[in-house]
Amino acid sequence: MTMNFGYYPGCSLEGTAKEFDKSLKAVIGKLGVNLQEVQDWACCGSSSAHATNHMLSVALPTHNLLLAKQQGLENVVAPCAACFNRLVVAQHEMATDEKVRAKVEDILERPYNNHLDVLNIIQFFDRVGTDVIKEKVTKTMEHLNAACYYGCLLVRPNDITKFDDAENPEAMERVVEATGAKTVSWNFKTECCGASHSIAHTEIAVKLSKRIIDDAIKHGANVIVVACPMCHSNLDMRQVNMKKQFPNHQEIPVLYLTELIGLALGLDAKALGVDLHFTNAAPVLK
Amino acid sequence: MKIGVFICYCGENIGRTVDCAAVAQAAAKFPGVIHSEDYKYMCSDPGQNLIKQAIREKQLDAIVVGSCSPHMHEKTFRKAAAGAGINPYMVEIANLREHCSWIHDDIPSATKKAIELTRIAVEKVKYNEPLIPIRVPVTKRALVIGGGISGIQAALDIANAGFEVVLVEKEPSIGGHMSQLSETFPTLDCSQCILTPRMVEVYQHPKIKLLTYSEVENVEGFIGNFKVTIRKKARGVKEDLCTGCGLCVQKCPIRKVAKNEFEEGLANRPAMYVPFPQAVPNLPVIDRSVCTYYKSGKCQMCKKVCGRDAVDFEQQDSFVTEDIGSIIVATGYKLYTIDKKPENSPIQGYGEYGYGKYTDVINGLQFERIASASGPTSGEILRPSDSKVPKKVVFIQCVGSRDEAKGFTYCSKICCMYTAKHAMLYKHKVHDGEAYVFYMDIRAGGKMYEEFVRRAIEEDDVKYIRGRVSKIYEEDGKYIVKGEDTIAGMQVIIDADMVVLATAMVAQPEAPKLAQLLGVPYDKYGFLAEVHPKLRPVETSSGGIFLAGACHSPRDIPESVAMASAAAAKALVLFGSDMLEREPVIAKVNAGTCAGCFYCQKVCAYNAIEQKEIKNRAGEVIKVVAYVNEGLCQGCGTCNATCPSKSVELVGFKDEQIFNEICALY
Amino acid sequence: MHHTHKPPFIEELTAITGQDPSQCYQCGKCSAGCPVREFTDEAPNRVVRYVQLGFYEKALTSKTLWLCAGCQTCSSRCPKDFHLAHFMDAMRELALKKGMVEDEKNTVEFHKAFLKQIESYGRTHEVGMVRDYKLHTMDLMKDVDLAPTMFLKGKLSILPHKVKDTKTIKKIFKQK
Amino acid sequence: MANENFEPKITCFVCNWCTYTGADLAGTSRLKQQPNARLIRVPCTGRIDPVFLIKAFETGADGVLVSGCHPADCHYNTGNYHARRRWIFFRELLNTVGIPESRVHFSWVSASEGKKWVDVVNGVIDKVRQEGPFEGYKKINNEFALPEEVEV
Amino acid sequence: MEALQKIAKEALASKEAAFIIGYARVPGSQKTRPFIARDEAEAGQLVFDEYCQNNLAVYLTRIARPKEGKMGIVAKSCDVRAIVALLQENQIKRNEVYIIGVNCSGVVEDPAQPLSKENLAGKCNMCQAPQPAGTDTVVGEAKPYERADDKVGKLLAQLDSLSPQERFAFWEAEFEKCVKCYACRQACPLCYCEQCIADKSQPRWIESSASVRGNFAWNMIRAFHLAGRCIGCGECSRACPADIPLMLLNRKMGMIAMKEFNYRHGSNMDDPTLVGSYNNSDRNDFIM
Repeated sequence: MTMNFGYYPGCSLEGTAKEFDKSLKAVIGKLGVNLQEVQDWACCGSSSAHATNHMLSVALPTHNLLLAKQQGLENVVAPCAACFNRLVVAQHEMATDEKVRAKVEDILERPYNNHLDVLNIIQFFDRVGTDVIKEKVTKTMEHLNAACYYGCLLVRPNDITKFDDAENPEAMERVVEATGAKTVSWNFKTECCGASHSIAHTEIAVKLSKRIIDDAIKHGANVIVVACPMCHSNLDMRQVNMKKQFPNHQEIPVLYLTELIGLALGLDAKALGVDLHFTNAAPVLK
Repeated sequence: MKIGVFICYCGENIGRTVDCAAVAQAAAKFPGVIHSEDYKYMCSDPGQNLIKQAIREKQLDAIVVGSCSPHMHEKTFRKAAAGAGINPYMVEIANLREHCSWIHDDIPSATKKAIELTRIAVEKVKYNEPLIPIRVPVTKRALVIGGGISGIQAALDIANAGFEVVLVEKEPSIGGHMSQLSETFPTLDCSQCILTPRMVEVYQHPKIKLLTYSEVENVEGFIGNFKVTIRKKARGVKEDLCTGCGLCVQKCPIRKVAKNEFEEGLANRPAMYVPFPQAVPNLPVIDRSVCTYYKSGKCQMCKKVCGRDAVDFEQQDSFVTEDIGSIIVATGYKLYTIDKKPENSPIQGYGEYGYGKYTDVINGLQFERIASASGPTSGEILRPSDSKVPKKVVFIQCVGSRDEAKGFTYCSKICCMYTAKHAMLYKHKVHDGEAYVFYMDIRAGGKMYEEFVRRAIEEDDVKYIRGRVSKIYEEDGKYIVKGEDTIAGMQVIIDADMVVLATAMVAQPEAPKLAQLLGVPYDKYGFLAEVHPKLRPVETSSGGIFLAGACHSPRDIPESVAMASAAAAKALVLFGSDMLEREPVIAKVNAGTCAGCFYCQKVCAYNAIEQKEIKNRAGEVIKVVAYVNEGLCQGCGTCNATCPSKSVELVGFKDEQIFNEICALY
Repeated sequence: MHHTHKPPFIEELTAITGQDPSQCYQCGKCSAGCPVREFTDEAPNRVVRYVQLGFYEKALTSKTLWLCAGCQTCSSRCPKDFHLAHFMDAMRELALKKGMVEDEKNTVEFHKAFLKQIESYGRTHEVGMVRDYKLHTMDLMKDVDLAPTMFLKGKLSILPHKVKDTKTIKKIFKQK
Repeated sequence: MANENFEPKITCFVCNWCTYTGADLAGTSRLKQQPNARLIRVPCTGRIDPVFLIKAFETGADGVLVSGCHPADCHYNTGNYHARRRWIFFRELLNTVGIPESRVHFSWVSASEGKKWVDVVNGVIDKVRQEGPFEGYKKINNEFALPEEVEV
Repeated sequence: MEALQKIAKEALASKEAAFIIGYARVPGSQKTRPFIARDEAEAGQLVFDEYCQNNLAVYLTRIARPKEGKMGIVAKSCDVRAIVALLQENQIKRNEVYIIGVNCSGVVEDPAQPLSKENLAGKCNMCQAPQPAGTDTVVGEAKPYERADDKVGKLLAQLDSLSPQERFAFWEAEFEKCVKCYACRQACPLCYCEQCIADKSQPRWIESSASVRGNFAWNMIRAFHLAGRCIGCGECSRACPADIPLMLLNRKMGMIAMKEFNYRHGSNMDDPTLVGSYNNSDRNDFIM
């Protein structure tokens, strides 16, 4: 039986996080899942919208939610953690704040009456079933000690995202362990990597990300698994800066959750986009 | 009927938002009202005299007082009315303060409302009838629930006044949390040294019946006449035979099978155990959940070594029923633990402090045991994980307390003081150690309390940092404590060897269940409620039931002891008379119209409705009707609302009264 | 109905994301856990404090507003359930509106560039965005070493993906 | 809302031990409320007869609020349970004859829930204000209207 | 018919019953009327067929109790439920009644017309067991009959779909017709109060005059007093000279009893009554 899900890729997955999109699409083929993309989706507004204009930060995601509903979708998978967060928060605001709702309805010239199941990538795999993944594993990832990194946007604000525990989430571990990989217990699962400061304040992103990477290594990780394009670019791409800044920097590959699953399902690293990383992922490709 | 209306300004309390003179003037025009006046303080002597004078001069039949809540001064005004020669139940109160002036700002609308409230009361009082209080005998025997310091104090006070006390404690020994403490603030005297003599006194007191390892199972009856059923849990040891020699405990082969509750889990104990060396009674108990005998039927070592044949594996829970006149609840508190969110509770866990996974992140009671000379480290400050002396200890206050997001809004009150004490004790024992206290506010109101905290800072060099800690995590054997000093405006990160959390005082988890048995209200945290926060702080809304200690709210030892003595005094007031008067608000049946469907009997929670045969002159039963046993009826009126023909009516809240109240509106 | 009168600034602020600063009791837990605390000029709790005391300008011109990464650690741990991250959102919006951004041009330009992309195309487009951003900040040399690799890896697309329904998007931006 | 100037009349039936005391606490705590509610105190929700509610509407109430102790907290042990069972029927009956749920409200407010009481009262007042005057009952009540306004 | 008369005669002869409450033919008509047979000769007049609509249980609380012997009663299964309800409510004792159950094949709605699918009493549509249970004896044969549309149910559904204002207007029009004759109360086997609340003057909860307002109060209170108790015989509606569809309210209450408590009054004399009992898990979601 094929499972059907709506799909909201978000801008990053068309650009800097191409491999996230690529690997997700490769993996679902193997798992018997069908993703139906929200037609003509627009950007969710990301941090820039909510950092500068509240109305914008609700209207843009709502526009997308309405598109999805219009298309007859019951749920929508948003692999990008930022998109997931914006969609869920906007949905929450539309449901709880009458004033905001009235204004947004006014702008969009449409009534808002829907609730969509917005799923992040971990919830998506949870829905598909860790058993299903386990069954289809052809290449165990048992050589990996994974540090599962959630970042901010999946778990916070917890009362709205309603996803796992804000301080010590464990849902990603369950998915990762389905690939045969081991997971490490570490401190900075939900610490911030600097996120949107990557460009405007690179020094902040580098410093915060470095701290996260070092803690993962200290706790025995040989790979970091992420579920967010921003986290990935900070932890992966910014290792280039770290190597320059800290001569002793110890490198560690950073995989998207989808890539890890893809590898376990026997897919080719290139087909998963692992070659697009800045930090060499070769050590994990045994 | 001639009715008088008296409108009180309550100083400015009512007068500020209600035009009292206008209310009195409006009331004067109500049908039936022949006298209406206003006065600054109706409850004062001159105020009461005004009422008495008007009753006498105008020969009033009933009065309405527009004042504070009836829960405040209804009794006062009833007494005044009686003083002037009318029946005290010919008084109604219009609540113009709590339900009007204090909750509104706008004078015209508040005045309009006040007039209506007064009219409601006037209309009701028209159907009031003279009532005579019900007199019931008093059983001069008290039940004290809980054998901590509060329960001990209350029991001793009552017993020393010459009345019998049944003291029920759910643990195998009395003593409560106070027996676990090392030293007490602000004097630093040894807790057990001052408590143990009291425990022994309880044990030896001829007027005190001590039931440990026992719980209240059921409560029936009412003030002066409770029937309380107590479950005595099976100890597995015959109390009358055991001499407390301790041989069974020594010989129990499974030595470290369970966490030692008294040591707050910092040590283990065998299956057969005495909770602590000074336990009262000094009797062992078998923990059936871990004892080999109950698992495999084997071992029986304790039974073999007992010279008195006191071990009884087959012992069952037993029940005793006691006649009781007054109940004092002294069930105390528990300390909140930072584990994952407790089940079925709005309270959240502390993930940012590791959800209790770090061995050396301990709570206040655990620190007490570590600091106690009788504790697992014999009073040496050693951290639990590796028994090393911690050189840097961080104390964090307000963990749980004042944390709405975790589910608590209240201040636990004692943590500021015991944290100062902990830091001080630590510094006294580890001279080269560093002690840091994260606090939000230092609340040291109490005799010598502020001085005590200053002593910790000035003499013992404890570093106080004003700010909450955001996260604790382990790194290289240290606990990284991330805080902010909000005074300096500086992030503070401390690599501590041990962290002590001053976690919130919370109600006993079983408190709501007990409160429901007793019919005592409790708040959302499970703390039992007093009837008035200022003037009746130890009484509950259930007559004859009083509160002592931390079951009511967080409080320290001197406050608990004072409250216990106050509760004892309240019980003794009750025992001062042979009979007591009860509100005559009870149901009455009109046998003439009763059709005998007995729905009233079905809804009565007190078995107060009986069946009565109505006979004709020939002595033949012509019908069976309902009949109210006045001694049992508590006056809820559920029967009245249930009766389709309104043949049973609640005196004091009769249909006519309520009908008139409703019709008085708008 | 009963109303407590709040200063106009507070009314304006609260209207945006519903966060009333009087809720904050200044425990400092937000600052204690803030990941960018070491880069900020004012501790986040102090920004709230300034607003509580009526020093609005001091609060609105603080760099902290723009260094906030929106990670919501503060909100999630706040004992008073005060959403500091939402408060920061609202403060930034007001700072922009009142033209009070001085030091943190970089971040503002980044956000502007980002939003301009959305307004024009409905989606973001990294090349265009980075170009706009760098022109405005004159920070032309930054990340020059990363960009070619990104092009090679196909991560920076030359042509923007444009949505069909740009009308709605434009409307959203116009009426926000 | 069309009825912003309309001030609804709310008759409340509350038990003495929990809600009345909770409302006292709201007063003691000076928690402000809209002045539209009138409380009639009875010992227990078990005492509240549905005829009270009908009479309240007959006397011109636009809405009714019934409130007592939380389940298991009844001062008289079970009065509120019997009351609740009655309400389950009665509210449906009222609804069937056209007295909608929006005019008939129920709550559990304990002696310690002063804040909740305020929220409940203000909520009910707002709801009924939104609903507007109870025209249906006003019409049948008017059969009995006195020829002129009686000054109080 | 003969079987019924034979049993009745035996019961009277043996003094098992002091009288038999049953049906007799209205002379010159197919209609029947309630009839009390006090001797064997009178027992010969007892009849039972599809024209016996009345619920005779109403007489059990109206008639003077005999000094000796039981009150005999002819009861269809629906009437038996009324008798059981009276037992549940302490109005009679089981050893005071001698119940002659009659198997029923449906009764007519309009006694001027023969029984047909169209002319079937509303209660027969809802009948779950045409054979009475728990009686002292049973006579006759229950033939299956064709059920018609559930008119009350349909009307109720329609009513539910209206706005509250429309519902209020509906009842306003209906209650305008009420003349407070209390035939509904008179016909109801469960209205046995010695003094009805409607007759109570201190206080007068229900206005005595037949005003729309007073009629609202009366009919609401009557329906409420029957909530969880009405056994659905429909005698109130049948008795109403103004044709007010009173069963709508009773049916609604019955539906709540079923939905919320899975309870049907008069099913079993040992059942605890709905009113007068409670459950901790009773519905609570409508309470703030």
